[in-house]
Amino acid sequence: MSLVLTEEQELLRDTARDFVQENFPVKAFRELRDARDPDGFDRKRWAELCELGWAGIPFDEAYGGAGLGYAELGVVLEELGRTLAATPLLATVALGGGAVALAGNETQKKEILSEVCAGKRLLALAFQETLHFSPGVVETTAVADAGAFRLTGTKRFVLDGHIAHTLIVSAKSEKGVGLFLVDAGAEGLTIERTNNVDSRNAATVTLAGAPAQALGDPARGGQVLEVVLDQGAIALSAEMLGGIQESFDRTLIYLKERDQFGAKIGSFQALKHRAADWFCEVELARSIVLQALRAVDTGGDDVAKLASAAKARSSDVYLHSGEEGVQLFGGIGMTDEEDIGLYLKRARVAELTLGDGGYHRDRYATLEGY
Amino acid sequence: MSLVLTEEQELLRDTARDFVQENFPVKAFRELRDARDPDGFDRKRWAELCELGWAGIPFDEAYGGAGLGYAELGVVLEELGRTLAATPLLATVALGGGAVALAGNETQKKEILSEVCAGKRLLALAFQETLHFSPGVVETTAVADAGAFRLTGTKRFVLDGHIAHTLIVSAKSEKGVGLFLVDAGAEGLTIERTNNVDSRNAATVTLAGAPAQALGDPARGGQVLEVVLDQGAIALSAEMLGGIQESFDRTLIYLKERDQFGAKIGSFQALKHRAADWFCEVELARSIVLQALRAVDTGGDDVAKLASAAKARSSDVYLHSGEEGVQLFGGIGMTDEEDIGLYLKRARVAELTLGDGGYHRDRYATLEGY
Amino acid sequence: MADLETFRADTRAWLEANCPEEMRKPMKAAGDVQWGGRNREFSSDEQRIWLERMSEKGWTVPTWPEDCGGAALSNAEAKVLKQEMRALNCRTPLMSFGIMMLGPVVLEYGTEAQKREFLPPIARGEIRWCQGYSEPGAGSDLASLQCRAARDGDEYVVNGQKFWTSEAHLSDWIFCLVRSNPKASKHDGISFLLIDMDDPGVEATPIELISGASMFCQTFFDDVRVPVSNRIGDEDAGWTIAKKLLQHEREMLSDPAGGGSPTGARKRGTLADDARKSLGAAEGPLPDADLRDRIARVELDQLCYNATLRRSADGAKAGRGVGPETSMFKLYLSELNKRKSDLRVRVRGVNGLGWSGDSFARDDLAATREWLNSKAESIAGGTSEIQRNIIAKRVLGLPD
Amino acid sequence: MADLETFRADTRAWLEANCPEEMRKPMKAAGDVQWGGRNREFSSDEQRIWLERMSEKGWTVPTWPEDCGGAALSNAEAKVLKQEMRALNCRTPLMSFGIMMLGPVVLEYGTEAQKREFLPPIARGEIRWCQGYSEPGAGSDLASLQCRAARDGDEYVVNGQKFWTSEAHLSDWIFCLVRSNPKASKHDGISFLLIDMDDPGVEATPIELISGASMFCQTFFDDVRVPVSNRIGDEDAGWTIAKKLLQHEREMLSDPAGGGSPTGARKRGTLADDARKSLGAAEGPLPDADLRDRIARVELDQLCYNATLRRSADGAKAGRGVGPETSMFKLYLSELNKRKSDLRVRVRGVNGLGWSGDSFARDDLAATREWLNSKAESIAGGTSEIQRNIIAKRVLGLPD
Repeated sequence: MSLVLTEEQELLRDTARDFVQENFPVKAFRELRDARDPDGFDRKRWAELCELGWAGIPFDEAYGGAGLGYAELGVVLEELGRTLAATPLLATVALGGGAVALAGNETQKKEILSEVCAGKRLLALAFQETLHFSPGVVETTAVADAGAFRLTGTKRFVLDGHIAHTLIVSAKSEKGVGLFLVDAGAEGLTIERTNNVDSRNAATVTLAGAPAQALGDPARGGQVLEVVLDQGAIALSAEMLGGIQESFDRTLIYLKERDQFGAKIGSFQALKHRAADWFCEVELARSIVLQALRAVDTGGDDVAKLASAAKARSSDVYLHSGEEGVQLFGGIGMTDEEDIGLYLKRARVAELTLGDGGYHRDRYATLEGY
Repeated sequence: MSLVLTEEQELLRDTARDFVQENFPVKAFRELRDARDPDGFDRKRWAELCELGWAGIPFDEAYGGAGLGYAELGVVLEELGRTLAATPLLATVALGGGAVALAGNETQKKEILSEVCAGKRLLALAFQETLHFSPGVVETTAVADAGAFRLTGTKRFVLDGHIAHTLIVSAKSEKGVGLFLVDAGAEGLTIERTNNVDSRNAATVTLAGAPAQALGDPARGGQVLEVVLDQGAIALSAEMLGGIQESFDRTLIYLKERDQFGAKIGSFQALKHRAADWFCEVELARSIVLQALRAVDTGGDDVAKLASAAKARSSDVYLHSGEEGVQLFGGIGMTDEEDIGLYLKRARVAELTLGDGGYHRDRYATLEGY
Repeated sequence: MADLETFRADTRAWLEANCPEEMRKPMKAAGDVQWGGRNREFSSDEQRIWLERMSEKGWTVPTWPEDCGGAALSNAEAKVLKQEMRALNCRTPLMSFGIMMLGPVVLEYGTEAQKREFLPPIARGEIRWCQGYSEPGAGSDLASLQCRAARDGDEYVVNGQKFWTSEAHLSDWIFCLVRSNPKASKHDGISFLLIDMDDPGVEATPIELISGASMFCQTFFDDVRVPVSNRIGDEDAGWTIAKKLLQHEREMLSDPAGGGSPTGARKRGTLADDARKSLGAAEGPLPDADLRDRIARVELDQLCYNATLRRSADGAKAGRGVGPETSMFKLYLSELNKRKSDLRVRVRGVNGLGWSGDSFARDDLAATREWLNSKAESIAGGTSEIQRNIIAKRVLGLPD
Repeated sequence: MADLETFRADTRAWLEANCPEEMRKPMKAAGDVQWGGRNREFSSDEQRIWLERMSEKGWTVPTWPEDCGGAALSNAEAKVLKQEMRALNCRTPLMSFGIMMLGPVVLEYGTEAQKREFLPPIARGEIRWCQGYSEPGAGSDLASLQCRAARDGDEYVVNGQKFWTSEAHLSDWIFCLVRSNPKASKHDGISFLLIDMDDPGVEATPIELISGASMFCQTFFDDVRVPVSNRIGDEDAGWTIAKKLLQHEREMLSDPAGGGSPTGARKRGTLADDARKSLGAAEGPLPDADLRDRIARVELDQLCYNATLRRSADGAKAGRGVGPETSMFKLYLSELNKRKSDLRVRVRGVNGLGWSGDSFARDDLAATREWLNSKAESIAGGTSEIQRNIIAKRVLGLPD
């Protein structure tokens, strides 16, 4: 698969860019934030986004999806990342939808994915229990109860947890680690939204004997989870790539506009060299993210390694981009009024979401056997 | 203890600088190297150095020493480091002499240290068995034999091993890890000099039942060794500081002299900023080395931490200095004729000697309990 | 020396007798720091009494002359006072830009009349000052400032705006760099003016920072009339004063014990403790090797930095100047503090991502905000880039 | 396409029939690479035969015109030839600066007479060329070169010296940038001359490098007389050619499959394997966390770099140019290769510190030497600093 966009993908990118710039500009994100919107996203605009079919990009046409792949999902996520758009796309499509597509039985897929594609159902993947990303730790229990299960435990940092209609929860039953469907209104379920520094949605989810259905085979959840988290990390990296590119582009413009000492600050060689090194990092991040997205679609056995490579890279480069951006904007960059700081905040949260650079370098080494 | 030199120490530094520049210029080091000198150091000049009393700086006046401390030894080592002087000072005084002073009984101290101070005996500490610095590993055995011991095992990277009159060897006896004196001419002892990239002296030492005397209490060698290696690391850091300062100073001069594009290359802002950051690193290295040297003299309980701090710093900064130096000298820096490359080579070997940055950061964390 | 020991004993006795018990306990809230000013409020009676007693004694500004509100102490005596206050854990009775920044300038460049007019109210905490240097278009290149002071008889008419005027909305007066001569070269047309913020035409609007804090303002001047007698130093000679102030500010910012670095000053659990807690790890090496190495690096850097500070202090004692190496301290410390603040967030895992709300502990939220605030360290008081320029030129002597 | 498949079949048949068995085995020693030249030696009969057969066929320079020693293959055909040679593991019969660097220049800028004079001997490996660009005073600022070519009728009289003339002591001819007009501005007075190194007044002295190798020379010219007919391109118009050559060199150096990067090309045990061996570690995570992280970083960087190369190639296929991004590849790869070479030493522990002698394994010694050689990667072919300048200006459009 080529690492440049096909004509169809370019068309999708152009459409996406227009739509996102129009409907999800940074200004819209600021409005949501400043209004302390209880949803944390814009339902009307999300509906419009779903009308474009984006929520169904990677899903089978049988479920109302577009039958496309991560290459296309990545195109859209990158554009959304450019404007810091707060949408449930990552949580509902890549994480939740991904889990259903991989683990669900036919009935579950039909029911849930159709509603996801139609923009009628939001999902959240509740898997993390520790403060540091460590997906192997599953203490939440699932006890069989009359053909169904009851779940008890606490999940942290559940992306879009408080707006999801359905939670997909990892838990340990007698058969091992499984994934379970929990209805947002279920008894014994408490969902507390957390206000994070990037003003996106996450929640702490507490389950006290909450009723649940197994998603597919309750013995296969551990394996599925690993694949879903890899795909999720790749999708998130695509979104981060948008933020990386945008913060770089904006800083570059500023370097060309800002006068100090009678010259554009972009004419100072020390800043030029930093910009040149930064440019290399942006380009390398783009390459590995594109390769990882395509690997999901071709289903090669290198997806795990590429997921770690892409997430490690985008984590480090995004944080660097936020930091360099604020520093080079100088005092202006420290003000809330200037957008560049928003990218720094998003970079921080995105870095820790689904594993930071340190985690993924460690994992890469493990996958490589050293 | 003040972190600046006292008047006496300044006087010592001035004397040392004059003596070293006169007797151990880089040119002299090159001559030794190019002549493939079998000793690897200049016996005549070493004798002159000993006449100045340098080999006895940290030892008690009772043994003919100067009764000074590591602060003074550091002053001298820094000057020697500036010109890459190849002398047995580190191996004989800091490592070997340090071990004797700490572990030896009165008779041993009197006999050995008097000869060290007089420049009549060279020592080497043979402790390392692994390729990576890991002083806890001692597989060499010491078997009691008629009031003495017989040693069997292999020691690597023994500094000045092939010129030492007496080897101080770590080995495991029934009583634990001890230090043992082995005569250079002992039966069962093979010493093979290795030609290292910095053209200094090191050797592989093989012991096949070589006769040995215990240095002090054969049960306390492990503890003594740790202290000696810390003192050695601090002394080596002082020598490295000289190399760091010299490579920085030489590069700074070059930046002010070299014309390209109609200007001194030192006027290019990107290089200025790198020089400024490098300067900070040099200053920080100097501070921690001075503090560590003084800590040995005051005998505080922070010597181990400061040893790791100083060695980690000087390892990283020296390598950086060699690399920046070669890069900023450009093509000229790649030629053997230009001295700057010699500092890069010494930086590499000094880095791995007695533990590199990674080792000492790990150890510092361990000492701090995390 | 005997005199100094007498002074020490007297000082201790006075402090023991006069410093209220309450004022010897660690501060608990931001309001426990007294900044003075027309609208000053005291968090307690003890705080008020303590300030009154200290200022009456001239010890809020101990080295200033007596007719300026000080006690005319020698530097040695002032040091003893500081030591004794520390020994008894006495709180600083008054903090202010007036004491730290403006006072030294007025003492050096002001007329006798100016000293007697402006300094005593500072010493008594009656007037709170803020600084007006930067402008939106004049950051690193401060000398390009445009805020205009046109001479009109015995007055200047000031028009323009200042950026980063710290706590301007809480201050009474502002000391400003203004352009008094637009025709002169950029360094030669600047004057140093003192302006009452109650004057018509002055308006301060807080700036919201990325951390959510708003301790800085944008301050606007619209035909503000300022008497010529409020100018410190000669007309058009303000740049000399500005340079002095900047150097002074750099020194403050590079001293972790000073007010400049909240990151360095605040005491909390160590990074390793926080990491161990959030990792749920038992004793022994932290299980996250990356985090462990980051902590060790930052701690070793801090150790080396502290050693360098100590070496510099020892050097000063031994009679060797400090000079432009200050830029080195400012540069290194601000970059180090940024890394430390980053790490303070990182060791908390997702608990370090909070912005507000009860789901996060206060410490966690403070760490996040502080991380964002720390980004200003390498910008305010001369960016790291400016410090590198200064080091290259003034310390290393590299050519232009 | 059908034609191309016929060509492929024919090519394979010819290669199978004509490439000696010995020439299909991996090279063992440096001498197995044939560089040609008047004094060329063959390490085996097979090597000689293979070169003769290939050059007779025009396949040492397959795309060159037939009267220049080539086979006038299309690019598509040349690619097929390459693929088929690789499929059969055929060795490259001839490597040379004549083929890689000079040939393209003569083909683009040379006269018909020059092409027929200089190119066929290159194609047959009879003349070995070296390059003469840099001078001791002209490194990064190549255009400041001083080597003088004074016109004297139909000849130039050349005086001066060149630095970094690769393998000049083994070469027959040198292609040089010389200053033909000292009065013109620095870029406008340079010409491109071909000089026979057997001419009186030419002397090449090997330069010893920090790695101990001496593949470069300092070459001196003392009143060397060069016919004007040996000038490629117009008088004083040599800088155009130089820029082309430099761009070409950067591309070569940024392609890990090319001849530019021995570090990237040579195949050995992986870093992790070497580390495991030298640490004496069993399976599982390497016990040295620092080393393990360094290896992962370098491997991930390489992965990302390779992806970028692939993306660029895919972009070229899709009809998007490469352009000055070449500087990005050159910059990133040389810095990466330096780190990789450093690590290759580091994983060996003290075995990585050897310079010579039997106490070290050959691989260990090679790693040390290569580490030192790798320092040239960010200097030769335009330093990393120059590449950053180019990226800032040409790619990012930052102002002067």
